[in-house]
Amino acid sequence: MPELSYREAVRDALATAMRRDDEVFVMGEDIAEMGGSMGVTQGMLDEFGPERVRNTPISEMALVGAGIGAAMQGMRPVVEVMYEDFLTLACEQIVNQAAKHRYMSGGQVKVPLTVRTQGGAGWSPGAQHAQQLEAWFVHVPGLKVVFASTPADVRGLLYTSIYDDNPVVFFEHRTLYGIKEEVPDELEPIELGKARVHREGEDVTVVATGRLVHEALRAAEEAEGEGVSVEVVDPRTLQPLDEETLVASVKKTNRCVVAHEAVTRMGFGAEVAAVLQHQAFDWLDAPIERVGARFTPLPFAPVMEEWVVPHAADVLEAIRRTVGRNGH
Amino acid sequence: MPELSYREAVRDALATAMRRDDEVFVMGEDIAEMGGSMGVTQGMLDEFGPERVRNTPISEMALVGAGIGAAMQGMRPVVEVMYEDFLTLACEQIVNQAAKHRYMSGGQVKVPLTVRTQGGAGWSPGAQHAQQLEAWFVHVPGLKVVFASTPADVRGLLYTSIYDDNPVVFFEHRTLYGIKEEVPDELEPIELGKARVHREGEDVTVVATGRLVHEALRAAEEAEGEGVSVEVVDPRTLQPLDEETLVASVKKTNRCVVAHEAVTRMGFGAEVAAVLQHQAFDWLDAPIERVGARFTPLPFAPVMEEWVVPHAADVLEAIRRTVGRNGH
Amino acid sequence: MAKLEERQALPEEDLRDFFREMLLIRRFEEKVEERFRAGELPGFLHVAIGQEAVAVGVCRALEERDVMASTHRAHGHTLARGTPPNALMAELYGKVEGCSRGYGGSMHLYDVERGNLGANAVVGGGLPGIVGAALAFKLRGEDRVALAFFGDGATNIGTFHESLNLAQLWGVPAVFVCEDNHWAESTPASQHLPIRDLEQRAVAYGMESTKVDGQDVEAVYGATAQALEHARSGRGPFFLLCETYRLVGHYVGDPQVYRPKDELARLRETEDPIDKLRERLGLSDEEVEEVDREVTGIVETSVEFAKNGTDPEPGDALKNVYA
Amino acid sequence: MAKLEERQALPEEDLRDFFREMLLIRRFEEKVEERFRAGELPGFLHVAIGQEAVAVGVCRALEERDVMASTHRAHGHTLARGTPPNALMAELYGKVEGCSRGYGGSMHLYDVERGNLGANAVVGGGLPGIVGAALAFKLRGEDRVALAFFGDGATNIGTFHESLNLAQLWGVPAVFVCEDNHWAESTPASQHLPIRDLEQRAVAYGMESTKVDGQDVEAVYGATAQALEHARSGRGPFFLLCETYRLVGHYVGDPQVYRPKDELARLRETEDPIDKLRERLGLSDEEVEEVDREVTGIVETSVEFAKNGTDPEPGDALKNVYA
Ligand SMILES: Cc1ncc(C[n+]2csc(CCOP(=O)(O)OP(=O)(O)O)c2C)c(N)n1
Ligand SMILES: Cc1ncc(C[n+]2csc(CCOP(=O)(O)OP(=O)(O)O)c2C)c(N)n1
Ligand SMILES: [Mg+2]
Ligand SMILES: [Mg+2]
Repeated sequence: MPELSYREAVRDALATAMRRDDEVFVMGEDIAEMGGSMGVTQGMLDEFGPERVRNTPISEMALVGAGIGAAMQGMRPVVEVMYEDFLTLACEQIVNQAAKHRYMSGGQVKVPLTVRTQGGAGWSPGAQHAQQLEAWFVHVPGLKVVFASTPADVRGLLYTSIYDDNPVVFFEHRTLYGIKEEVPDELEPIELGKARVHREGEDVTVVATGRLVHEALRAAEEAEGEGVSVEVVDPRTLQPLDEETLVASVKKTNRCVVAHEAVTRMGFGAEVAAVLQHQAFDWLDAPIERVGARFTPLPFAPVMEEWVVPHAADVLEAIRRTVGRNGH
Repeated sequence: MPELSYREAVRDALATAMRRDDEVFVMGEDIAEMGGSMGVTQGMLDEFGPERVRNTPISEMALVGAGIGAAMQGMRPVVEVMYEDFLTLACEQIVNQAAKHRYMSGGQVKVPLTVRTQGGAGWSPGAQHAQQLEAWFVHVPGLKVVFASTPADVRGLLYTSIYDDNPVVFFEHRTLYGIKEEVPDELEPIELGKARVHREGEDVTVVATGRLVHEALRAAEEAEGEGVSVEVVDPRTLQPLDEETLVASVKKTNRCVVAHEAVTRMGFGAEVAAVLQHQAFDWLDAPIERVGARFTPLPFAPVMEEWVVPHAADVLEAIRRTVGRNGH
Repeated sequence: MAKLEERQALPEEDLRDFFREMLLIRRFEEKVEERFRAGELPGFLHVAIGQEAVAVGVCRALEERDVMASTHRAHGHTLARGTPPNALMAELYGKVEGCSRGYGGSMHLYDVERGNLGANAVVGGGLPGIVGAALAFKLRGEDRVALAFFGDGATNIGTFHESLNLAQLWGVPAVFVCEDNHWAESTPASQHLPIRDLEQRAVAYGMESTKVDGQDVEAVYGATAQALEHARSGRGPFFLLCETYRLVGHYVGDPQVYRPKDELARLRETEDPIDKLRERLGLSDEEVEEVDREVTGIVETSVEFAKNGTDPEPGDALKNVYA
Repeated sequence: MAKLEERQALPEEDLRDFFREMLLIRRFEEKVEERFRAGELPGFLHVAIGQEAVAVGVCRALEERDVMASTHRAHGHTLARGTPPNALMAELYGKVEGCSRGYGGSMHLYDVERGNLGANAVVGGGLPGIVGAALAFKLRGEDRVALAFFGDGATNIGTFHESLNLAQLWGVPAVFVCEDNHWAESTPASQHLPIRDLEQRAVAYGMESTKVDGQDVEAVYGATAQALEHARSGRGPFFLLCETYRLVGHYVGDPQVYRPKDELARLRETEDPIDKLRERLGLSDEEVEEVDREVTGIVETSVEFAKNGTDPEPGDALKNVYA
């Protein structure tokens, strides 16, 4: 099995789809000659040319909207929004148009659009270049939402998203582009709505997304040293959500921590906690602990930024809190 | 005590502030001669003139942004966004600018801006004119979020919001403009971050916002007929959230239902459930039940719309579900 | 406009057909007002009485394979594009037989088979999609044009700017039809536009444009045909400014407190596109009455059809959320 | 530009001061590049080497009571507006002594006392706020102007359109300064603009405009003074187009794979604004070296100052979220 970086894996998913299918094309700011601000599309201009690797003006709303229009004609556009902070400029099109055309038309159209974006702290970009806004889109019926945390996942999930007949908002994490993982020789699509159990355990379930999957795995190892067996589950698709896998895991471990980089308040972890306290109420031996960023915009100074966003140590602490509780 | 409609109460808060203070002005689409699409600002053009009751072009982003700029100069603008669906057009300014200027500048500026908006189903406007998006803004540090459900509340909370030194996103509900309530002779500001207990009860707490406060009160009465004593609490301010009052109530009743009109998935009720299962874990005798709209865009046909959004009957059913559970 | 005058006049037969269509739309809209006042129609309705010549002139110039997107004021566009009055009226009544199966309503009229990609309740909301449709046509080498309607008020929103700019930059076959009725709801152009001549908007993109009398269906048809030709022949998008008049309130039920009463009366006298066409064609009272009887009958039938239509099941609301 | 030539030339003393300021900015930016490469500077940095004449020409024309907003490429604007190099460098090092107290960083430089309302990492993000500041000035009858910097790339975003449109409609005292450096990151104007002459953007709003050689600080100063006068005298906003050149990568560290190598070399030869001013002033090598020594010293000191600055406490992150 070859090893791919997360960056290469994204590129491979795009290129594989584009080779297979003329209806797939990508557009976004600086994705052509420069290969994207994260280098994801490097080399693609050469292979696919400027019509299919479309460099664009700074017009997030119209780009997403143009993607919608092309998608409604049966194409499968992938629009890159350079930073997810800039999704705020395209929300009208994503939320009022892409998510609703099919519904408002009584099923006459499909919108097979993928909006790829990335974000995440850890490099001191300041408050406008690293927000994590995935929770917003989970609140919007008609959208699917994916947040991939590993090279194999990002490859298989992005490919599936491109071929999904619904609009997908696809989140990548800035700090993960360099990580590597073995992936199948041939791209294997990954079904949306299926969680990945990264690590089985008995004492507590950590539901984590994005960068926090890796922090959770680190925390799990440390916890093991303390005699605590941790199961780490990444939902990967936030909408539709694989409630079944999550609930089953918590029914087994009886304890749960939810972890993401977004601020805790009204973050995706709130939904997970609400679902699990409901569906696994009688199985829970302790309150569900939430781990997320502190409730501030992202500060610039590295010492503050580091403290604001969660790391393995925060997950570990939450694990200790939950296993420290007596069951009831 | 005079009786005011919700509509009159909003107007009274605006006018009172504008009479007191030249730094307060309102702007928005069709708020002048027409008095606003909900009639809220009727008569205000005559009293305050076109400079302070500013009719605007259709430019949601620039309006909110202009409000930010004026606020940073020490004025207290109130920007009306006609439907909250159109907040999607102004998100960049609300989320990246208003919420963060103070922080990013290390405390050099204040942004005393109020963004008033309204929404809500029940009149078949279709999918783009009745979404409930308050949850989004609760996820954004730097913003305050208010959702007022009665004339007295909307009057006192709006006034406080105008004089709050932070950006406030202020939600009104379309179907409430006509309801009446006795209000104090003199406008009494209501502190942000304080819940209102509408009705005390022993068996279950219903945390409700907006229109659902009224549905919850109706459900509570019916439940009383069934021998179930219901406490109804409206947080009113979603950020900052009066966790103390909510937690105290649930520690008393041991059961909880959260109800709002927004879709349940990733709605404000998720945050309430996550907080309460954490802080009142040992007191809860049943899972927290969530009541919200079904996971669809709003359909047009009245029979479908009626079925999608929650009513008193849905709250009552949730109450029955939770009291029907054995404690543990 | 110079070029237009060189073109041949339309055959009288076509103009008579336009007349019929415009009157049908008028009677349909009047019926909508009436049924709304009778409390039969749910939701939020905007009629376009006074703007029928734009709807008919533009839509009749489109080829069947072309696509269009409409606005909140969509009934006329939708009928002119060929959606049967029955299907439209059924939609306004929220019935399964409606052109959006009861999911859309007045502000969300779709008829994809007939190239109507949907009305839009968000001002400017449909424009980027039209750029995208046109881009798809261009990428595939299809001989099709995508056309968007929008109002004078919509030229103030960022979506308009980004869409026209992108369309011109990419040279896609799109036509942007501005229905300049001088009002955005209650707000007169003087309060929402910093310029008087909206053709200047196109200058910022280097986009070709024409201004046409939107009350003259023949002129609108001709100008649209030219705009479409421009787009179709690969010369990029086109901005078509139609000067028109809203002879009614912004929404059905609008008391129009903001509008000088005499303005409305005067415009109804001088700017009714149906009167103008009638005069142009020199139609006799009898001829008009005959057409009127026919289209009124069609409209009556559509109400019957709609009322006898099928209500969706409540649970149908869960369908069509995802493909 | 015609009018400008009628104006008196600036006193040589002022131009010498501009020269010093421009060289200070240049040395500061070079130091930023160096310290970034040395791994000392966190975050995301954009320097404006080549664009110093715009920063200095514009900011020096502002009155103390005026306000401005900047972009992601903000160091030059910030220094030219009077923020001490120490405070700026300390910010880039994330120190409490920084002009944003360590909360902002390179893309969020504020100095509100000096009328700098903040740099902005969102393209176009600062423009509406400038309209609002200008509106406040107008409502209060204050004799102040609000000015926004932005790039050629920013003219494609809806925020730009809505902001200029609103400013013109309301006639507020705002000046919009476009730094047209012909690139948006890696994207050349030909790939992001459908027009060649960006002054055409102003036509869509009926806004007065001027184009000026952004490498000629005297011209920039003069044009800005006129623009400010226009705004100040109640004649509404003004669009000032400065043609300039980015003589470096988009961000510090940018390998510029997208840019023809010879373009850069040629521009460095012909379009360096500091060289131009030096020539205009006929400065001797000794004179230049003296200024250089002085400003280089200031920059060195700023690095020392910054390195010796105070790191915030981690928990300080919770401050300043709310007032
Ligand atoms: C983004 C947005 N803002 C506000 C509204 C409310 N609204 C509906 S129609 C309208 C006026 C539109 O004016 P114009 O574009 O000229 O079209 P007209 O109504 O004159 O046909 C407004 C403000 C909306 N639907 N969408
Ligand atoms: C809304 C938004 N989209 C994309 C970006 C990423 N970005 C940062 S600078 C830039 C190019 C800006 O070009 P221009 O306005 O010409 O300014 P310049 O960099 O040339 O000074 C881009 C695309 C951004 N910061 N904001
Ligand atoms: Mg109009
Ligand atoms: Mg540029």
